[in-house]
Amino acid sequence: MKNKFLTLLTLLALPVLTFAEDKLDSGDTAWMMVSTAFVLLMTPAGLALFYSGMTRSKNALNTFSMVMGAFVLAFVVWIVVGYSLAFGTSGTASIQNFIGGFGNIMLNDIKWDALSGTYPTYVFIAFQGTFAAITVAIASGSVIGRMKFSTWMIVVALWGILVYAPITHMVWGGDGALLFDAGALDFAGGTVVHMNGGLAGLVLAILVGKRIGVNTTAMKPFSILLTAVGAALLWFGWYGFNAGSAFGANAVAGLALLTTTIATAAAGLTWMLIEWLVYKKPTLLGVASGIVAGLVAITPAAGFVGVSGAFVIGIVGSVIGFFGVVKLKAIFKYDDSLDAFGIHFLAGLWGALATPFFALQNTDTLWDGPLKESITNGQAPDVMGQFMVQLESVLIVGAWTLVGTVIVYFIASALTGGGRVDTESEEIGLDESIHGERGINL
Amino acid sequence: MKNKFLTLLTLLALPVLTFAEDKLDSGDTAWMMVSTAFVLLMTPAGLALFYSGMTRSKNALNTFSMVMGAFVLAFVVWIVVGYSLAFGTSGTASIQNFIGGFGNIMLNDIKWDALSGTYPTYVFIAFQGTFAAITVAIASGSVIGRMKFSTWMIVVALWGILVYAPITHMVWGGDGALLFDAGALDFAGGTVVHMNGGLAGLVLAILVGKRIGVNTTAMKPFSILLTAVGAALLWFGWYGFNAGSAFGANAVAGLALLTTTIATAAAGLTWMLIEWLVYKKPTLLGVASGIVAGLVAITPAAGFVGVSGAFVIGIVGSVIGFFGVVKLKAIFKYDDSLDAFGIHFLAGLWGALATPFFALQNTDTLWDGPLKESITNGQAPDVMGQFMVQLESVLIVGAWTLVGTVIVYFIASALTGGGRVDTESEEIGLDESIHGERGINL
Amino acid sequence: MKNKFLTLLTLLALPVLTFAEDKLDSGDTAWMMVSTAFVLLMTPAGLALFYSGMTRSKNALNTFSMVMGAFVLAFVVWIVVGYSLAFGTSGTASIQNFIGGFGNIMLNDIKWDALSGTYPTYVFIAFQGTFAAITVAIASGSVIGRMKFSTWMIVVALWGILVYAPITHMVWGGDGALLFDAGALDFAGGTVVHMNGGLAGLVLAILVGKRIGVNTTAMKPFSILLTAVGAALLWFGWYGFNAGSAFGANAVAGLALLTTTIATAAAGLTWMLIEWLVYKKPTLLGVASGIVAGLVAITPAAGFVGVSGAFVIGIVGSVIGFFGVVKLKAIFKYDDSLDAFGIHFLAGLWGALATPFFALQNTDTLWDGPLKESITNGQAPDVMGQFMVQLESVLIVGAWTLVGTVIVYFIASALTGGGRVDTESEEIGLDESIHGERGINL
Amino acid sequence: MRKIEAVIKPFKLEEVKEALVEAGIEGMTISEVKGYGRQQGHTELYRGAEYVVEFIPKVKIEIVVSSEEFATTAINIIKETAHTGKIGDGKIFVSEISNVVRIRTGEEDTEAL
Amino acid sequence: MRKIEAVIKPFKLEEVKEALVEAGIEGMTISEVKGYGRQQGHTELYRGAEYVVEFIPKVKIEIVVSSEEFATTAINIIKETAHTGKIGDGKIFVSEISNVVRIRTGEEDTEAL
Amino acid sequence: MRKIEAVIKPFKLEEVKEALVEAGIEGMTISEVKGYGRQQGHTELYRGAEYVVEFIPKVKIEIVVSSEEFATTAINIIKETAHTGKIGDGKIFVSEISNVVRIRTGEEDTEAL
Ligand SMILES: Nc1ncnc2c1ncn2[C@@H]1O[C@H](COP(=O)(O)OP(=O)(O)O)[C@@H](O)[C@H]1O
Ligand SMILES: Nc1ncnc2c1ncn2[C@@H]1O[C@H](COP(=O)(O)OP(=O)(O)O)[C@@H](O)[C@H]1O
Ligand SMILES: Nc1ncnc2c1ncn2[C@@H]1O[C@H](COP(=O)(O)OP(=O)(O)O)[C@@H](O)[C@H]1O
Repeated sequence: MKNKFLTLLTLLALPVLTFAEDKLDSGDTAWMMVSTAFVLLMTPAGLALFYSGMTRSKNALNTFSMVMGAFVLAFVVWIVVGYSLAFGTSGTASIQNFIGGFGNIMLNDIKWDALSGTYPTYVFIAFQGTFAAITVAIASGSVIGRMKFSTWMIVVALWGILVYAPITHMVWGGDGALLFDAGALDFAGGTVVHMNGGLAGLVLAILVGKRIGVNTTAMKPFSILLTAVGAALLWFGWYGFNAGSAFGANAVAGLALLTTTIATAAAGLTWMLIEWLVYKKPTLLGVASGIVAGLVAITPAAGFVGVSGAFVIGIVGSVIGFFGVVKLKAIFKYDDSLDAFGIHFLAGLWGALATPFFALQNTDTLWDGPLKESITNGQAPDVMGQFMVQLESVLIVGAWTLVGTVIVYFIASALTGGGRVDTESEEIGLDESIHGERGINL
Repeated sequence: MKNKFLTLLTLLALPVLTFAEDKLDSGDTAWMMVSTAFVLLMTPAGLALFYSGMTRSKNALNTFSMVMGAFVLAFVVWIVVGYSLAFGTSGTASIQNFIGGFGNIMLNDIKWDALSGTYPTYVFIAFQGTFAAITVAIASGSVIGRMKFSTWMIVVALWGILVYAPITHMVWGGDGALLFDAGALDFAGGTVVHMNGGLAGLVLAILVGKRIGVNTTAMKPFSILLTAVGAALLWFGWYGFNAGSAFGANAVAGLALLTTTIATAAAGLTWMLIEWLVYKKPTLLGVASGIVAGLVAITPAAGFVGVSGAFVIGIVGSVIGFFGVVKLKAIFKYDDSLDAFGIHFLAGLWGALATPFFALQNTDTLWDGPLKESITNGQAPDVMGQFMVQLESVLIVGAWTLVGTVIVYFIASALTGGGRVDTESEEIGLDESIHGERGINL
Repeated sequence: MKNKFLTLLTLLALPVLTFAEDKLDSGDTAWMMVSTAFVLLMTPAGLALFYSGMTRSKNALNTFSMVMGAFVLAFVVWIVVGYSLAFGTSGTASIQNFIGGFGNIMLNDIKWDALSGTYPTYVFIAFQGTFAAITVAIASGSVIGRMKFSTWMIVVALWGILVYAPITHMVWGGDGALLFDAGALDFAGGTVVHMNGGLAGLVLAILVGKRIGVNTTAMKPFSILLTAVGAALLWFGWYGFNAGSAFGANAVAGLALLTTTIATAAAGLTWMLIEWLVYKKPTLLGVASGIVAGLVAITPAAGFVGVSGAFVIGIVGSVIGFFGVVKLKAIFKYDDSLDAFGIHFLAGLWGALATPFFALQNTDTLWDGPLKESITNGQAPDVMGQFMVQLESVLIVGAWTLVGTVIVYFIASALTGGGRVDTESEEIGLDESIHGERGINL
Repeated sequence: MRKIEAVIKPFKLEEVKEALVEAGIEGMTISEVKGYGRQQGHTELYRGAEYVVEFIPKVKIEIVVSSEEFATTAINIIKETAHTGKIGDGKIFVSEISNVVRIRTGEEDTEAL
Repeated sequence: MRKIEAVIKPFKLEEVKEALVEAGIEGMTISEVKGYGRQQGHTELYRGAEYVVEFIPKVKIEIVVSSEEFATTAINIIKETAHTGKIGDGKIFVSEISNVVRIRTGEEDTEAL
Repeated sequence: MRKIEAVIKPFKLEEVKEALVEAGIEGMTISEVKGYGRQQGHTELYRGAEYVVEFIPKVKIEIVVSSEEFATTAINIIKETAHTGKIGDGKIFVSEISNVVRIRTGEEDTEAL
């Protein structure tokens, strides 16, 4: 992503301030620092509220802790080893296909004033670390209310190493990385973050089993108001996520900012209207869910597509998310408790596959790949070729996540004597049984 | 606003990086993207919390939904047609007076890498879209607890087209636009946003009628803590609103940032002191209300006035807001439920009229108009002339809002079989009757 | 700090855009405006939630009001006189040692387009004002639940003048200022803000006395979920605090951004693990507390230390905070209710003293002082010399805070007929007795 | 002495209380309860799942009175003021109380009321 | 008429209610209470201070029935469905009610149930 | 068997509970209620509108005991420990209970206590 974007920048005739490489630009630096802070906010505030508001009151703090705990641990793991695996460079080509090696463990060899293009590498590292942390935090939504906190923390640590880092490397790791070389388009993490986190959630949910009483008793959400605030904070932070993935304060960032807003607004509206039609009641949870589905769907496409593409991706993303949450879950009867899979995986998948069809056909915004190549060569735009690359990327990421998450869970579960709390703890609620705390004391 | 500012930029000897027009500046772009995200946050998080905290618990989610729903719908309307009406250019002069025409429907004709001065036009569009959305969302505060959600959503859509877009065009639409040509000073939306939204609220409140039991029963706020958090988020986002309206990271933005903070802090303090004097009890709601009143009052003046002007505008704005909320409402007995009129209209009006009296008298910060002209020509500053223009602008905006909102309401009400929920739904609470949800489940 | 940083900038061969002094850089300006907004958010949203969530429900709004009220008043005081005392320049050397004089009262003599290096002075003033406001707000955490609101407000006003402004001047006030001349390293306010605010809290807590029933009855927190959200917002805002203290979007800011994230994540994790070991229950409050302890500890060191330094400072800061909160308080039996002293003072102290040991030994990041001097002169790095300066600075700040806070409290207490509410008000709860409000109405 | 327990609709509480006070009844204790009865509950939605909330919020008023007379007054007042005529208006239950103590003074029986 | 007050574990409420309704008991009033008894409370943590929360959340069901027979039915049903066999299952208290009024219609006594 | 219902000031709950437990009373059920009586309520403010909150938070303790003796003990303890001497200390109501069942074991009457 980084490297790709740099190539891009030098190639294109963007109306940006041109600069010699390796010169810090204060505007780009400002934007990337802001973006890092924005993405940080998404996890311990945005996602934590979004999720805790939806769980039963007896599990609200546990849900919050899973998200916040995931963030602090995953970020530490990222600095210690994840960054090196994901964005380091491995000498051996076969290894470089999958991971970046161990040369930058503990950020070894990276000076404080090193630059990534026009801004400090340290900012790039922190920015990417917030992505690593939110990805695993997303998965927690599928398993709240019954997983041991100790198991979860071990999952977080291992998953960051075995699943997140390699996938990130494959997609964004620069020359020699598997899907990067194949020319996959994933602007800000549709595959890397959302499919990945969402699928991991589903796998964990199946492995840890359903909550007691999941289809027979009413599991009332603690407070949808908190969920809605969480969605609003996610939306806000997502500007760092998507427009920050332009790696500078430039026209591509501006494009991503606009498409993100359009897709999200349209998706929020869509979910509301579907509910109105189907259930006669538009819920606040519905609007909030639509907003998140739209944000997810536009993520892989944000810097590639135009206005109408953003509308379509947002609207369809919302329809698909609704389908995932309401129908798919009912059909297959897994307990994807807060719908990490239903929303993040499905909408992320949709966005990834839809990108080639709506991408602006110009060489300024496109990354290397079949589509750009065909256009550069003056041929008919090779949309289907690009679609096949997207499909490949989706399948490889999906397979890796699936296998990796299973392995991670079994290790974590073995280390903690089973991944699930006992029945009594579950019935009392995890806030009390695990943390000895209560969500609210009136 | 945009155009005006560009003229300004080229004219003045600001200590900014000078640039040839139509060259992207990464610092300005970073700041405008940040500002867009900040203003976005104001609606589905800031205003939504500010309002929901003040409603009764049985209507808290409905209030939140009105704000969040308004945002997503109004933004979609903005992209589809609003932007074109507001900032497009109409060939016919008589039309250009009021609207910008239909040339940019669905952002037709605007390329992804087009620039507005030193930053992408797409960012300008998104930035302005967040203004359009918050304006109508403000109005919701007057009518919570009894309006049909369907009526409200139709109001939102129509109002964005018939009221918001034309008013924005008249004030900020560039050469040929009515009040722009007249030389009105409205830095960030005292007339366009706050008077407009606040008056629309009052009109709707009168048309839809009072809540049952409004002066006889205690209507306890759900949680003032949420309201205070909302006020804090509004304050934060308002830096994008006001300092972002300098359209770049420059000295005018810095001025607006400082005056905004001063006026707001002074206003928060003022409201607290008034309550202490009058009721012997300074409330948290009072501080929060003062903060919002101060933010509103300084909005039209932020980039024009100096330190002492900011103090006066904030303090008096708070006094006026207090008067509007506590006295005026009691006298005229309308049910402006959460005081959109009492705070936004009155404080916005005050700020708009006060601006000429406190404006820094230099040609660098002033926009074209009687005041600037007189100074440029070396005459005595024509403060009264400028005041008359402000008055004209206030009256025209007020009249347009009044008439437009009445029309919009009657259409919306007709389409939804009356704009008000039935008595039982109102008594049960709209969370349950409209959305089938509850604010909190302990 | 400002001045120091400018010297630094001109001296070093940073890969930043070099600029002639007194030329506005849009990227730096953007970053400093963002940082101001971020730090603002920390007080009326971040700290207010962090604190209110931890108090008993009957005092939640009072706690919020103390923080929000402190912000608005302290900021007004800052503009009126604080800034002048802290960052003005006094002609007399003996005075310049301690305060900056009265030349800039009400920002007198500072033009709207004046620059502080590469960005507007007005932005610098607002940025520093948010520091002044949060410092006194931190102290409120020690005295919630029993102090009169009137006493508190007077404390806020006087303290900003007698304690905060002089200390800030001594440390960051430029040539001639006591500790600045001595060469103290305090990147973003370990001494100025955290030790200062934390110690003031303890002093006030001792003077106002313990809450009734403090060690005999269970004082259940209103909602740890709110506290956790507050911690997340603090973390977010802290990027403005720490990376903003680089006074530009440059490599030092990038360094501060990364070290801040590392120390905080590591500290959050550490506290969680300690609790797990000691109590078998990792609490959400623990993670949140660790996060804040880490943020505090890294504050004085953020732009000086490297990756491993950040880890150590964060981890040890968390251990020390835990010790302060759980052990020290139990031993000395003061009622530092929300642990302003236990966390802010102790972790700030640790960070300040640890800085020389972990500082990157290069002249680009270091400020003038024994350490930099020794390196510049090619000698062995004078870590111990620097440590002695840090110690001196800690002692002087501590002594000034101690004496100043006692004086301030006695004046405030005398003016309000005693600083403590009566027993009945305390038992009913301050929300009701002081503000006539309730935290939540279901 | 008699204890009167009335389960009523929450929005009627204010009115009932005022009528009782006017009639000279000076003390009562209220609590929030949930009722199940003929009145239909409503449905709540959660991500497409509709669940019926059969328990409806009610308020319970408890009044202890010294005489049959007062009991009748109280019952009549509640019957009138809490009445809307729609299902779910609630019920009044009457039972015996054998002793009352006022904690502040130690007074007993009817003295304590 | 009899009043049956049962203090049970909250997660049993749904089951108990359904069994009662099935047996023809059409009305009840429930409230959230906290119980103290043999069942040990749990400890909560606050910054290292551990405090024991001895009061455990329970639900109280109040049912007024017209006859001894109905009372026995109700008691038996509650005894069975609320039973887990673990400490803290709760208790049932039975007392006399001398009169009942339905507010909506003014009906009295067993008519009102 | 006797039921003792005491309405007391919330901050006295802990003390009362401990005294009762010490005296051998092993079970009780408490609930949050609001009281109306001689004790004046307070006023709340909402944007300048002042409204009187006449209902004051209280805690209700319910204890069922097997004997007259125990009842007297309990009443005396509550009278003493809940006492502040200020208006609003609350009241104790005593009534008859005809049967008790322990759900866990099925034991009845005094056995069940
Ligand atoms: N047998 C009963 N025992 C206890 N409470 C009852 C009983 N029957 C009804 N109630 C209470 O009275 C309320 C109203 O009863 P319901 O049957 O809905 O309507 P109505 O009062 O019009 O007969 C219920 O919600 C419940 O709280
Ligand atoms: N004497 C009593 N008076 C009132 N309520 C009681 C009494 N004893 C027990 N309870 C209630 O019954 C509940 C269960 O009692 P407990 O002793 O914990 O277990 P068990 O029901 O198995 O005997 C308590 O939590 C309390 O609410
Ligand atoms: N007649 C009554 N019936 C039921 N509850 C009562 C009655 N009188 C008082 N109470 C309860 O007792 C509480 C205390 O009564 P109050 O008159 O305020 O003071 P005191 O206990 O000193 O007489 C009230 O808040 C109310 O909950």
